[in-house]
Amino acid sequence: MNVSLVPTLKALKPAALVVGAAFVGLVFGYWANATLFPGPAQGTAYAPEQPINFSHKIHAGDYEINCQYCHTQARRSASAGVPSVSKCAGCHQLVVPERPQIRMVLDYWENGEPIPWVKVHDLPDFVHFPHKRHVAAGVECQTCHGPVETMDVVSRQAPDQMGLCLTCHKEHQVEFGTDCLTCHK
Amino acid sequence: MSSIDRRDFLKLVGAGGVGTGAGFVLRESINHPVEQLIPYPVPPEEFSPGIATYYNSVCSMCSAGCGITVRTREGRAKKIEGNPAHPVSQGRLCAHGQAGLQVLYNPDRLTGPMSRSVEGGELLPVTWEEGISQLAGRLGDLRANGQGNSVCFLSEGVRGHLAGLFELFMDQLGSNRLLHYDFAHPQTLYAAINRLFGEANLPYYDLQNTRFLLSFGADYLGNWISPVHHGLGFGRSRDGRDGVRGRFVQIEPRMSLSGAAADEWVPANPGTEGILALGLAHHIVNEGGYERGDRDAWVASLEAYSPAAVAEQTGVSADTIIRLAETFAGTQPSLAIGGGAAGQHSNGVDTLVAVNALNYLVGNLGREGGLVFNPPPAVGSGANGAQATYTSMLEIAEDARQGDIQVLILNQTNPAFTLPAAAEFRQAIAEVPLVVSLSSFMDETTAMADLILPSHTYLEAWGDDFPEPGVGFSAGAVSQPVVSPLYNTRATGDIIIGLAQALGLTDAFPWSNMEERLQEGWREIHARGVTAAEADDFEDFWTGVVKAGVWGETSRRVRPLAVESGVIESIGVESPEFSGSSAEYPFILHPYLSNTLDDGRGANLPWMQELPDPMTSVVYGSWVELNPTTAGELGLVEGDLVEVESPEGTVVAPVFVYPAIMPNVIAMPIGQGHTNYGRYASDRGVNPIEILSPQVEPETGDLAWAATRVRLVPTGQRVEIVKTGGVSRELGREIIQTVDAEPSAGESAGLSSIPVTVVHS
Amino acid sequence: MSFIDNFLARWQEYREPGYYKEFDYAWTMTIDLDRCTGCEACVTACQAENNIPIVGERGLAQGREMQWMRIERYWEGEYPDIKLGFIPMLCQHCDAAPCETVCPVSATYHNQDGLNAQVYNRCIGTRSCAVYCPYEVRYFNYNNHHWDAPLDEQLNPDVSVREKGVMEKCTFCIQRIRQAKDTAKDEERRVGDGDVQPACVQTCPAEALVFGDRNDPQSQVSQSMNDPRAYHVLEEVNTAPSVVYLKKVETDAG
Amino acid sequence: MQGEREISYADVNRDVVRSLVETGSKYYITLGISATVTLLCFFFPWFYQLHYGIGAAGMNQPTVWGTYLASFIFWIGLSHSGTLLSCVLHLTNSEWRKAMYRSAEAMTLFSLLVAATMVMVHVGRPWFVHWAVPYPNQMEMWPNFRSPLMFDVMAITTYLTGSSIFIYMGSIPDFAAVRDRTTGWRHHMYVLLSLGWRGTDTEWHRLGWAYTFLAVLIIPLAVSVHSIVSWDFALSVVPALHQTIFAPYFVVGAIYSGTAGIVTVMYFLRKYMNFEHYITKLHFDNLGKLLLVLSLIWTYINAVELFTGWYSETSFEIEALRYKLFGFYAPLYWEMILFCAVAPLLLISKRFRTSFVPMLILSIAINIGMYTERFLIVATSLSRQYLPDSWRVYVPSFVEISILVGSLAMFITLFLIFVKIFPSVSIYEVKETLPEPEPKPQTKAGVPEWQPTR
Repeated sequence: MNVSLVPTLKALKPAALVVGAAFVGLVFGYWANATLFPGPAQGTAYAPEQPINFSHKIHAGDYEINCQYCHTQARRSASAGVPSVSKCAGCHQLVVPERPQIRMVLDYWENGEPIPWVKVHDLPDFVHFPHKRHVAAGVECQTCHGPVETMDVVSRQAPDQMGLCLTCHKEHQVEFGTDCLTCHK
Repeated sequence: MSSIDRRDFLKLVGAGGVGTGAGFVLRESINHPVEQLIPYPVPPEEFSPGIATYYNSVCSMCSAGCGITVRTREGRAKKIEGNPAHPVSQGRLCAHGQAGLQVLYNPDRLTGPMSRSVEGGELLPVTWEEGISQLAGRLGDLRANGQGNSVCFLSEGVRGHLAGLFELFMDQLGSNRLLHYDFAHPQTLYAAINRLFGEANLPYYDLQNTRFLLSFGADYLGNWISPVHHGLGFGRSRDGRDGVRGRFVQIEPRMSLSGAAADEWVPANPGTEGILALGLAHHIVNEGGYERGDRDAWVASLEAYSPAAVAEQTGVSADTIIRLAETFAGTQPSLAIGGGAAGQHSNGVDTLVAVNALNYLVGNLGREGGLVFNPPPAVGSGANGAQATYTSMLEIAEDARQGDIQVLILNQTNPAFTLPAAAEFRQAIAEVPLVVSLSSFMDETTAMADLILPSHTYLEAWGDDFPEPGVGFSAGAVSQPVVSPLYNTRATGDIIIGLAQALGLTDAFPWSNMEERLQEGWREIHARGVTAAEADDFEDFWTGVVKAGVWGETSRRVRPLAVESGVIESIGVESPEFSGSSAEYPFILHPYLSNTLDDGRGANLPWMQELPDPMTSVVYGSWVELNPTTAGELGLVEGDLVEVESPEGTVVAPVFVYPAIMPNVIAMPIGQGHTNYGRYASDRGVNPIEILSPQVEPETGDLAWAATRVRLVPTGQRVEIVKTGGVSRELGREIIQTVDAEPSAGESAGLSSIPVTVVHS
Repeated sequence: MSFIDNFLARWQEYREPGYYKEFDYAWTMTIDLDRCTGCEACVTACQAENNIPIVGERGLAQGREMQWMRIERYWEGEYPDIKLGFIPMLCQHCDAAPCETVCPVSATYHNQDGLNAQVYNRCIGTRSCAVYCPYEVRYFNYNNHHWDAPLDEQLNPDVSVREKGVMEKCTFCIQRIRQAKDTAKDEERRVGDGDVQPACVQTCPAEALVFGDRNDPQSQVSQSMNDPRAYHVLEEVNTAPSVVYLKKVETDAG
Repeated sequence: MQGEREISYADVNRDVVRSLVETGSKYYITLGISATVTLLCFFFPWFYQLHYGIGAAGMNQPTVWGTYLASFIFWIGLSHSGTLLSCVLHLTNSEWRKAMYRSAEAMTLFSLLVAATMVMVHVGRPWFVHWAVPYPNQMEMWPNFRSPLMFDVMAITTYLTGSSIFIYMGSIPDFAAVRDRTTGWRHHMYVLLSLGWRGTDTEWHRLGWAYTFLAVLIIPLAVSVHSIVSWDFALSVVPALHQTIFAPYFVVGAIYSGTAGIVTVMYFLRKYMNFEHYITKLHFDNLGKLLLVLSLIWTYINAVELFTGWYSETSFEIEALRYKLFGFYAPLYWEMILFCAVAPLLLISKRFRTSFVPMLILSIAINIGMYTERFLIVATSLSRQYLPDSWRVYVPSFVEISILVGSLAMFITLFLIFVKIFPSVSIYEVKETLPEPEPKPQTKAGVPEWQPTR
């Protein structure tokens, strides 16, 4: 009597190959999408194109402008806030106003329009992250935002994931740092 | 591995391709949309993102005039809270006041001026300039030909400088047809107070310090005059004081919110509250050991009101009458208040005179826990100045039919809804050549307008308010805009000023906007000097008042314990007259202001529609309340549709079997039944006002809206009443536990288990 | 091995139910039924503060109300000597809460402030907590709710808008507590009595509601908890609620 | 001695293999219909519900659990037919088990699968349901191990694993047998399934040993599973649910409905798969006796439940009781009593037990009754809890009913597929009950007749 697996496996080979190919394709497709178009979904290295090629490297890096000079809200409020157009114009009406990119900023300023920046770090709506508390606790901006002062184009360095918050909270023994209601609203 | 032939290869490629696509889509599906960070072109000083800012203002959801504090974030109003500094609300607020946000953010607001190009045509958007000039042109012509008096201005009850502005404007036009119309305005109470004490304004009823309150039909916790302040008073009187617990008695044919809160609810035949009051007076004067100079006069005029006689008229037993009388006289300070349906019968004023006379008899005038007389408001003549009564509204309607009214300007008032069909007001409005509405919403009346100049909501506009009745001393508050206007609307005051300027009345109206007008007005107040907010410089004073949201004068007013001469002789209450014969129409209709929708102005607020009626838990709709025995006799159960038929008309509503209403009375809430008031209110429920018979209270000419007889005709149909409650009986489950009397504070704690943490190990 | 150690450590935690030896703050509310007038100001205040959806007539007809705080009414007696009692019913934040034991994903748990926490984004919607709750104060999102623009402008940014399939309930206005703690931390002090009030307590016209920290014996709430009239609704269920009711006083008016 | 007519080993092989390979158009039609119904009545409504939210069902504020949970318990209950019964009978060496246990175990498998899908239908956010499974994750969150629902997840997965291994192991020799009599893709399939079974003594020895071992293991497991399901309710404080009797109550109810389920399935197998000679009066007779006993126990526990409510003397329990007996759902209650307590008394007569159609009708009636019981447990108690002002009646929506029907169709579909893959009557165990035939030299296939070597 024939109990050998070999003929069976032979017979099943084509089908197996097809399934295998499909699976490989699946993985490849996912990976391709993730690498070619890194979106605001979880994951790092998301660097969207901004309306103006603002370089943190020049401002924060080369000229060593303090983060909170522009992101003034960070130490007062939950949201760090983006500098108002007037703030940009404040300097750049004098500083290199002739450069094309700066020109664009000034155009926004003169038309009284806001600059539609694209969010890089986008926490879900059910998360309560007060910048204020973290700044007060002396947490470096770079801890979550990465070495922004070296970036020409800002990219997300840390995955906006719960694990990140927890690790840090535990590390520093934050008071009730692992209580859900500390961060979830 | 054997060689792969072409077909297999294609298969593999196909499979791989499909897989790739699938993987790609999978990743795409978990990607969420890109969000943006929009900075301010110029950062606003007054607030910063992520931090709440609070503005003080005044609530104008009802006529109480509570002070409010509005929480805003990123320039949007998020929450309305009571202003702790304001003497009326003292940091508290009612459901209606909370819902003010939905007036501001209502999806059905009018977003800009509209005009009917041709008679009966469509309302088409116009610019403000066009709108103003259209109206101003018309007014100008009339004024030029001395026909200024053919302009009629109908407003909701407004106070403070806005009211003054209206008066000034109409004077300039040479018209005396300026009326404030509110369905629920306590017209008869004003008349009674005036007759009894010669006071133009209402006194302050000091619930907070009273020890015994007799309320004749006044739903003081529901919608009577100043619910929030009364609520405060109720609470503090209950257990604000050591060892003293205020007690409350409610006398009314249908248990209201106040009736439920009271210690005792005494059902008395509708319209006989005054007679009952005189019954009490009779006992107090004769057996109560009353010896003031005018005793004989009282005895004489109260002769006919022996408890026995009264009992048989009112349906309240003589013992009860005597018991109440003795407690009322014996517990000092005590307080008797009357209003609501009790004041809206053919004998309304007499009734309220009788009720308030009780306070005189036991000496409750001008003392803590009694009746405190208010100084005149700092600005304006108080609320009753230009208040319209039902009769005066009829006159307007008549004039309109005669063609004596060329222009009718409506401000936030909705007579087409709050006047009975019998008044035929809609038809009258149709006769007016130019109807202008300043309303923020498309309500029944505004829908008939030819020109709509939508005004701001109270959260977008400047204004001020001087609570009437006051709280024993003269107080006021400035209401400031808390958000920038949402739509292309304008503040009512600005519209008037704009009109005046378009008419060339610049010397009478030197101000460019309402804010200036206010500042000028408040300069005078500052000049009077006697203020709580001390400030030498006006600017400081002004900013102080705006910041604090309130201003008050420290001076109180003293008034001798006396009544007008001749009142005592004239005292007496006829038995009420009802329209329709009791044979034909067996039931008395007791309409009452809905606790959630007020007189219908709240019907377009989803929160108010969804707020269960406290007594019945019904939401979204109308109902007819029947006593269980009555329902049993008629074979009706909850949800049966019945025609409520009065001599004037019919409405159809489902039955709700209500345990606390007299068998010969049926009650219906006012507020629903809008035909044209936005998506939340339109075509929902019925409006009992429509079937009210045009019975008036003779002295004031106010509508006796509680004096209609009706009959019930079952339709045989059923509907499911939408309500949140289930079975409203405890079934011995001791959910609401009670104690017989206030236990002395010395006793051991009542909690057998103070909630402490359960520790497991 | 760290995972194993981690697991064992957690296992130890789980062997001990989620109750605390003592609370940091023990937030408590007392409700004086002798003062409550049933005016329902608290209900709307709560709805405004906590982004509680507008369910609509159809939803309510199906019995899907969402108001976290509701007024229950109980008639007593028959006409003419009949009484109506009101009782505000909200999450009792029980210290021995049945709902906390049953949630399979710990979406509801007890936190160090004695709050019965509900983490919306963790909830998978088994609805068992609502079954286990004897007070019927847990409300389920049977569908996504919609605010007609611009009503959504009013939504409170400090409170998340719940999606379909999520259970929600009264949080004692956690966002306000959080805010108060934040301020207190800036001033390097503990949250004082009266620093934080839930929307319902803040608005109650009759001042029937009192809120505070019962760990602080001086606080107003501790005082009124010791009132002889204090009691728990459904005491027999023995859930050790953090909401204390004060009995209604019944005297004949004389 | 099986059946009326002498049947030989050859007949067994032939009949069983026929049941697998020969497929009439009737079968395909039935399969087609049941599959379509599954799609239309189960999946479409479910997708609609996923889109709209649980609001598609009729649940409301106090009654947040509905037919979905009732169906869940029902299917779990039905699952107790096969494996548990099969194990008990295996250990007690009862001959009559052998013809029916395979399909009975299949029922277990499939009803468990359907039950699992009901969980997915029940929860509000099924896309997060994996959070109820303990696995290390970056959120550092574990499920709540105190939760009876958590116990459920564990118990059911274990039971599912256990019973699938059990049924598979029992079928290996049969797969081998079929393997040797089939060709083409079937042959290949059975080659894989039979794991190279040769039928040597060692193999038989190990199989027997492992089989018995598993049987012993599964019995307590099966009992615990439904006790745990009952704790979902009993651990709550809801009046009429918070009862110590619930665990035995559920277990008995489960076996009861399960056995009835077997009767139903047996009937159809016998009728449409031509197993008249294998599934005989004897089986129906024995199952009938079992049903009778179970129905009596079940009735007794019901009575006990009523008395606990009555003696409790609290408004809560009394009201719950009153509502159950005379309230809105009373008709359903009495229907349940009729079907599950009264009707089974007919089983006292042997004539009834041994007549097929009546048995079929009764078994179906019993399962209808048992479903009602599960529904009532949820509906009556939840709509009458502690605070009367929050009471509200619950009526299932169309979606719920359709999904219920759909789940039944899904079960049927799965079973139909099963009978074409698994030998639905155990070849070798049936043979054990037959007399040894003279060894034949050769069969047409040129392969020596396979024989059980004992």
